[in-house]
Amino acid sequence: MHVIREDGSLDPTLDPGLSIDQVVALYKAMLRTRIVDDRLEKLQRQGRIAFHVGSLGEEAAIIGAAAALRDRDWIVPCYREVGALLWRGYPLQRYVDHMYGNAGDPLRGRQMPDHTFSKSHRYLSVSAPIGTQIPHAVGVAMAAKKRGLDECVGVFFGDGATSSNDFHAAMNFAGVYEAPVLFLCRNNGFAISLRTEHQTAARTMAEKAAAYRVPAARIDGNDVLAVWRAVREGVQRATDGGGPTFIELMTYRLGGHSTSDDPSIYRSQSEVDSWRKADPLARLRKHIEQRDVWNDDLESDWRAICDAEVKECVLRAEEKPAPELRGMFTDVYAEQPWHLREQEAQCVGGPRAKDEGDES
Amino acid sequence: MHVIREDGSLDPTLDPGLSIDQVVALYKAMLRTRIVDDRLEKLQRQGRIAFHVGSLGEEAAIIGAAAALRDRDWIVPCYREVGALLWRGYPLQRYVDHMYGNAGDPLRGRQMPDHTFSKSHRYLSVSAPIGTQIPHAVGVAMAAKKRGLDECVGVFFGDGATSSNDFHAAMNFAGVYEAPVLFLCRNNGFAISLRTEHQTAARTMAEKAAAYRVPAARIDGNDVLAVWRAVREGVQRATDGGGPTFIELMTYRLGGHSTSDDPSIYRSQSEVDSWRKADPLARLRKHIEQRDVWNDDLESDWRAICDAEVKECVLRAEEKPAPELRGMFTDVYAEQPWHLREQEAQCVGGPRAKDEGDES
Amino acid sequence: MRRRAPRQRRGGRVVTRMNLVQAINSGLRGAMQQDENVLLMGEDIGRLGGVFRVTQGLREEFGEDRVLDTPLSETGILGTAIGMALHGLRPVSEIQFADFIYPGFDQLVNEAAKYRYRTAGEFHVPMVVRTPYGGGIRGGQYHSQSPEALFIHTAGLKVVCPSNPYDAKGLLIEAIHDDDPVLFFEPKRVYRAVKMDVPDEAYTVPLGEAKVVRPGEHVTCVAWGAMLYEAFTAAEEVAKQGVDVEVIDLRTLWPLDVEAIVSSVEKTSRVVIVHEAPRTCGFGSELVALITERAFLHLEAPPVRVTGWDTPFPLTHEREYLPLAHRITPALLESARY
Amino acid sequence: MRRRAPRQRRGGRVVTRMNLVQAINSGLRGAMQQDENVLLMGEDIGRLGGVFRVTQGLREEFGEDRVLDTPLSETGILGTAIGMALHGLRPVSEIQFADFIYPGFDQLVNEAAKYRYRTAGEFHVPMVVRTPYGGGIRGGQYHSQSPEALFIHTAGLKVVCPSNPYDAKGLLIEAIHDDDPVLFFEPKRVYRAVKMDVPDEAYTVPLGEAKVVRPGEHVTCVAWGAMLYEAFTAAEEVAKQGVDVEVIDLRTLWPLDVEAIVSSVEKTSRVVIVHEAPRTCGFGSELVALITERAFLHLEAPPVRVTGWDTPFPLTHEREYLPLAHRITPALLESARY
Ligand SMILES: Cc1ncc(C[n+]2csc(CCOP(=O)(O)OP(=O)(O)O)c2C)c(N)n1
Ligand SMILES: Cc1ncc(C[n+]2csc(CCOP(=O)(O)OP(=O)(O)O)c2C)c(N)n1
Ligand SMILES: [Mg+2]
Ligand SMILES: [Mg+2]
Repeated sequence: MHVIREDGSLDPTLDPGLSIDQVVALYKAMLRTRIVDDRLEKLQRQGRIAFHVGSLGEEAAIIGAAAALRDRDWIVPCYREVGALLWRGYPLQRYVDHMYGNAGDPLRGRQMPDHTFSKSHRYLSVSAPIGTQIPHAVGVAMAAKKRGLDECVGVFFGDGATSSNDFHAAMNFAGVYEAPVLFLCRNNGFAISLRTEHQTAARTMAEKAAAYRVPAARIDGNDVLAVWRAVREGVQRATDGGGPTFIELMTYRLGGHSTSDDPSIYRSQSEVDSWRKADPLARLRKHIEQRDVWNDDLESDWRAICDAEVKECVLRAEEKPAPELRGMFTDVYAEQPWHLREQEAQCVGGPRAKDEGDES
Repeated sequence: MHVIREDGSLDPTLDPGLSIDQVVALYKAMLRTRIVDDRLEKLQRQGRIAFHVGSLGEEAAIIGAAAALRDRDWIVPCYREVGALLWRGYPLQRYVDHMYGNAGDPLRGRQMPDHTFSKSHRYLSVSAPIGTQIPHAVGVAMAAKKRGLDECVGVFFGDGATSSNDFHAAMNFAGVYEAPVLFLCRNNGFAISLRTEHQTAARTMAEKAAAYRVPAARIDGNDVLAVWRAVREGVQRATDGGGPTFIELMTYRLGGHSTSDDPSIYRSQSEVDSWRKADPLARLRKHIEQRDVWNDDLESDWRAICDAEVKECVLRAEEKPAPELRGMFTDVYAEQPWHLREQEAQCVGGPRAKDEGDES
Repeated sequence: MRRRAPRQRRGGRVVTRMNLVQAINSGLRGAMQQDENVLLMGEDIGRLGGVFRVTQGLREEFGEDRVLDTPLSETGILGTAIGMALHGLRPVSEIQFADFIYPGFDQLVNEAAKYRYRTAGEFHVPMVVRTPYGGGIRGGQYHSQSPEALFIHTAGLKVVCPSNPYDAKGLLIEAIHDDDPVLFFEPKRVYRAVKMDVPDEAYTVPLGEAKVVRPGEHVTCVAWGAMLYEAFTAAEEVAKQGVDVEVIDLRTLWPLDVEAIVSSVEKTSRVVIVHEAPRTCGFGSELVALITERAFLHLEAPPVRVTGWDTPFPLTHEREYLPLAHRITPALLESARY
Repeated sequence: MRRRAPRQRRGGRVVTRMNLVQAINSGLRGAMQQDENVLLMGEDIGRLGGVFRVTQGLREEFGEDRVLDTPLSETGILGTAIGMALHGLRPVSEIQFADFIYPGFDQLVNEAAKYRYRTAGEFHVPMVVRTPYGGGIRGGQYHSQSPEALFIHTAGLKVVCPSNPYDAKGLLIEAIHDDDPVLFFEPKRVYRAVKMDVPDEAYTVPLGEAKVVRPGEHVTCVAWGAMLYEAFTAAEEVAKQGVDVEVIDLRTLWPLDVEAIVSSVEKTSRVVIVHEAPRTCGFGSELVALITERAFLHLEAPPVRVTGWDTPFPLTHEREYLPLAHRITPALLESARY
């Protein structure tokens, strides 16, 4: 299913009918996400942050899906969808502070970079173990249904996650309890080094949904309007009481798995180059340029704005101190029990590591 | 797919062509299994054994599949397939000793009744946790393939087990590695009290196999020749290098889940009665009577033989003492480490419980 | 409950004589009446009322939207419960036997336990996981395990284990009110073995408070769940020989009421710890470590552990596997005479 | 290994200077050359050579039938490995980080650990599970855990944790030869931090034997894996103040070399135990319990545990979470002066 055609025009039979402002907003969000990603990758290479996991090439799948969900709907992320959180208006400064694990980090320096969350943006917490968020999403959806709320849930995960225990359990529960949930499977071709075709003998991920009688669609995930359309249909089904939908978003991870990865070991540059031609940003840009709402000047203005914004955030983040040491001992439980009170006192009152915070 | 038709005749287009001796052997094995089951259930009700999980109504699925596997093929059981082990010639006395957890129990009184195994019969060990044996079966099959052995593996599990983590992982690995394994799903309508239609939204269990690109068949599991035929086809595929097969064996659990269960709480007698009409033994008997190789006399002779055999085994089992106490401390590791040596000494040399072995 | 249990008034409260199964059932009912966000889920808990009948009648009373008969997946039960807890519900999951909790272990230790920490308290997971544990019903390797130490080792989880009907009901309601994930281990050996007067109304017993069930001067004996009775029996036994044992029922295993234990040991200078789980790395080792750290100069004898052996749980000899009174008694005497 | 490592002869053996990653790689290669039934499986271990490059080059050398890049399922990796082990192979599975072992936990604790017992030895499961564990790479909650206690608590499993390249290779080959399931924890903080001469040929280091890496008279310090170096550093530090510490590297955690520890404590009368895992119900508590039981009358000071705190593993402050030398030093001094 292609909405945006090769030549940049829209297929009128499939056009979901977004206003031109909405379409431009999607483009701007995708570009901003890419600029933030680029910058963070550089910071990691310079040793200024420890790690980053980016979404290069997958912006349409992420932003398109986020945009098609309604504000009241929940997003349950994997680690690669910070673009969706930014789309919902999460302050960039907060994200960059988190990337630094500094005193402004809402996580209080407790997790690796890119493990974001925000209750007010209805965005659950990123976990590193693959797949664990999928049953959470189903549980949130079941709770919304039980409580009679007009809400649904979009849960992101990768092709690799379809092999997890949690995927299987979550799909099955969603089918049985007709939970208003959208399974958003970003098939980006790889689980780190493992190609999707070795992940499973199934030819598509969408085939897996039938095992749970969950309706499925397979979408060009680099076509932001196709993504929007499919996800909005899923939202409609969920809110009409039609239960879950599985959407396979076909895309390609243009970057490494994370900044720790060296993808040249397991794939060729020519393969990557050929996928660069399917860049979701280029595709959408062609369309909005054709419609005369975008051009080189607007592009460079927007880039400059985003660049400046990130730069400013980085500057501020680097000025901030580390989070308080005693913050290591709170939030294990609602109330701190005696043993953590004791341990906090031992740690805070005890000797300091020579180069605390500077482990290599 | 029905091979044995309502009227007792065979559908000539589907008849797998077993010799009449083979067919009678199947019947005798099924009847023997039922007689053993009946007897064990009575012993449990009399408080002479602690527990039994039987196969009433599912004998065709179990014996038919076991018979279609070749001697060199492995059986990886759930807890309800002791009929398959007996089919392979496992001594009944050993099984009954196990049911008593006495000194003759090959398990040395370490497990609940019906947790059998036999390496020489190529029958892996029954475990209580649901689903765990399914990846074992795939691993055995992968090992056989890697070692170039002409073997395949039949793994039994229930409809409930399809919801387990292990089912998902095992099916996926089997698909990816083209393991010579047959997934034998006894769909007996229930996972304890949960009906299959609440176990999953999928209409059939066979639908699930497509998620892993594993070829699947759905078979009348009360038609022993249909079972034989489908399983033998799977063996053929496996040994031809065609990889795994999933076979859903449609049947009905006529008895309780186990002797601990009270099925009247969750199903009606009339439902059970209607399924009794589909009794796999009656069906096969009709056929062999029609072919004049079976009749009431043969039936009562065979019953008498089986009854006597079980009775004798029970008698002997009840004469045997409990297994040695020190047997509690061996086989944790290949060699007993110091701490278990110490604990064995403490236990064996220590005070005895008043009514050891008599906990209620 | 099929037969109507004897019911009476006691100091203004209506009480009923209940066994542990009935008391837990009553606790669930009470919590569900108090708060419509409380919901039960598990295998066979609805139509069947649970394999031990703990949830009997609750599906009829509260409907199938609040008592979910789930598919056979502990990952699904615990994983979706976390999601529900994140969105305003208070799910109480039943794991049919503690031995079957491992397929959902990841959701408990990596997710439920860490969700509050990794969101700095923005999200939290108020869920309870009920599960029958321990030996005594001839359940063999897979219907007898006592895996509490695994959860005590996991920061972020609370672990409760009542020994009697009154505590069970009150602790369960408190656990359901609690904003953190609580593992609630039910001693299946006690399910129908003990009866007590239990108030019909909902009440709570605070988490984190141990109870001295038998004061004594010479040796402290720490136990919980089903082994509490064995400890008590052994204490009565050695009393005949002049050894006066203080028996402590932990009730909440973690966070521990360390004060109760330490102050008892400061008094008695001797301690025997009893649990069903295998000895090595069982909770007993932690108790020994804490006591040794905190009461070293008071100890007149090495702390003793009377526990399950370091083997899988057996069947035929389960009464020799379990740390029953016949094994506790000599340990108490030895400790007293050290 | 991309660059050729310096190689030389030493007493008849060809040795190469290797870090821990290279030594493990060499151990895997040696075991695979010895026995064609040895097979590797795990996520990204083939084409990529593992996220830490531990299996680099092995797929090229032994083929994709012996080095399996598996789907993303720890249940599948461990569950099928059990099946392979039951049928004549010796699978060595890699779990990419110890933090991700829990989805396959059930297969380890309910199946691998109990298969021999529940078949009275008729079947057994000779498998090794390799996994990088511990902190020190800024991995936060899910790339830093040390779950060894969970497996030590499980009867039927062996648990190994080398601290240096020589031991790692020898212990790994021994673990692969072993007929029981072995958890092999690799201290990722040490992966590239330490180099030693390691024989090129296959050799074994026996399981179950601890090593005194620094003899001493005043305090015993027990450690393993990455923390061994911290214990050693702390010992050197306090030596300047006249406190002579005996440092023991456990190498095999279970079955434990209890003799080595007890005889050391009988000599020193004091002991400090160091581990990264959270304190409560960590392996340290078992060591305290064993020492207290066996050397009570020798103890002049309470055994001390210097461990990770009872919180999830943090990120920014990981050097204050870990029991590094700065925390071990005062503990050693305090113990010596008690
Ligand atoms: C349970 C578990 N096992 C292994 C890992 C290590 N790991 C991190 S990301 C990843 C691949 C995930 O692939 P996919 O689901 O396709 O997501 P993608 O990174 O491609 O977006 C793996 C194996 C993990 N995080 N959790
Ligand atoms: C992991 C796990 N969870 C729960 C149980 C309890 N249990 C025992 S049998 C059973 C139902 C199994 O149903 P099915 O797979 O259909 O097999 P059947 O008994 O019908 O042959 C359940 C839930 C278990 N044994 N293991
Ligand atoms: Mg992917
Ligand atoms: Mg069934």
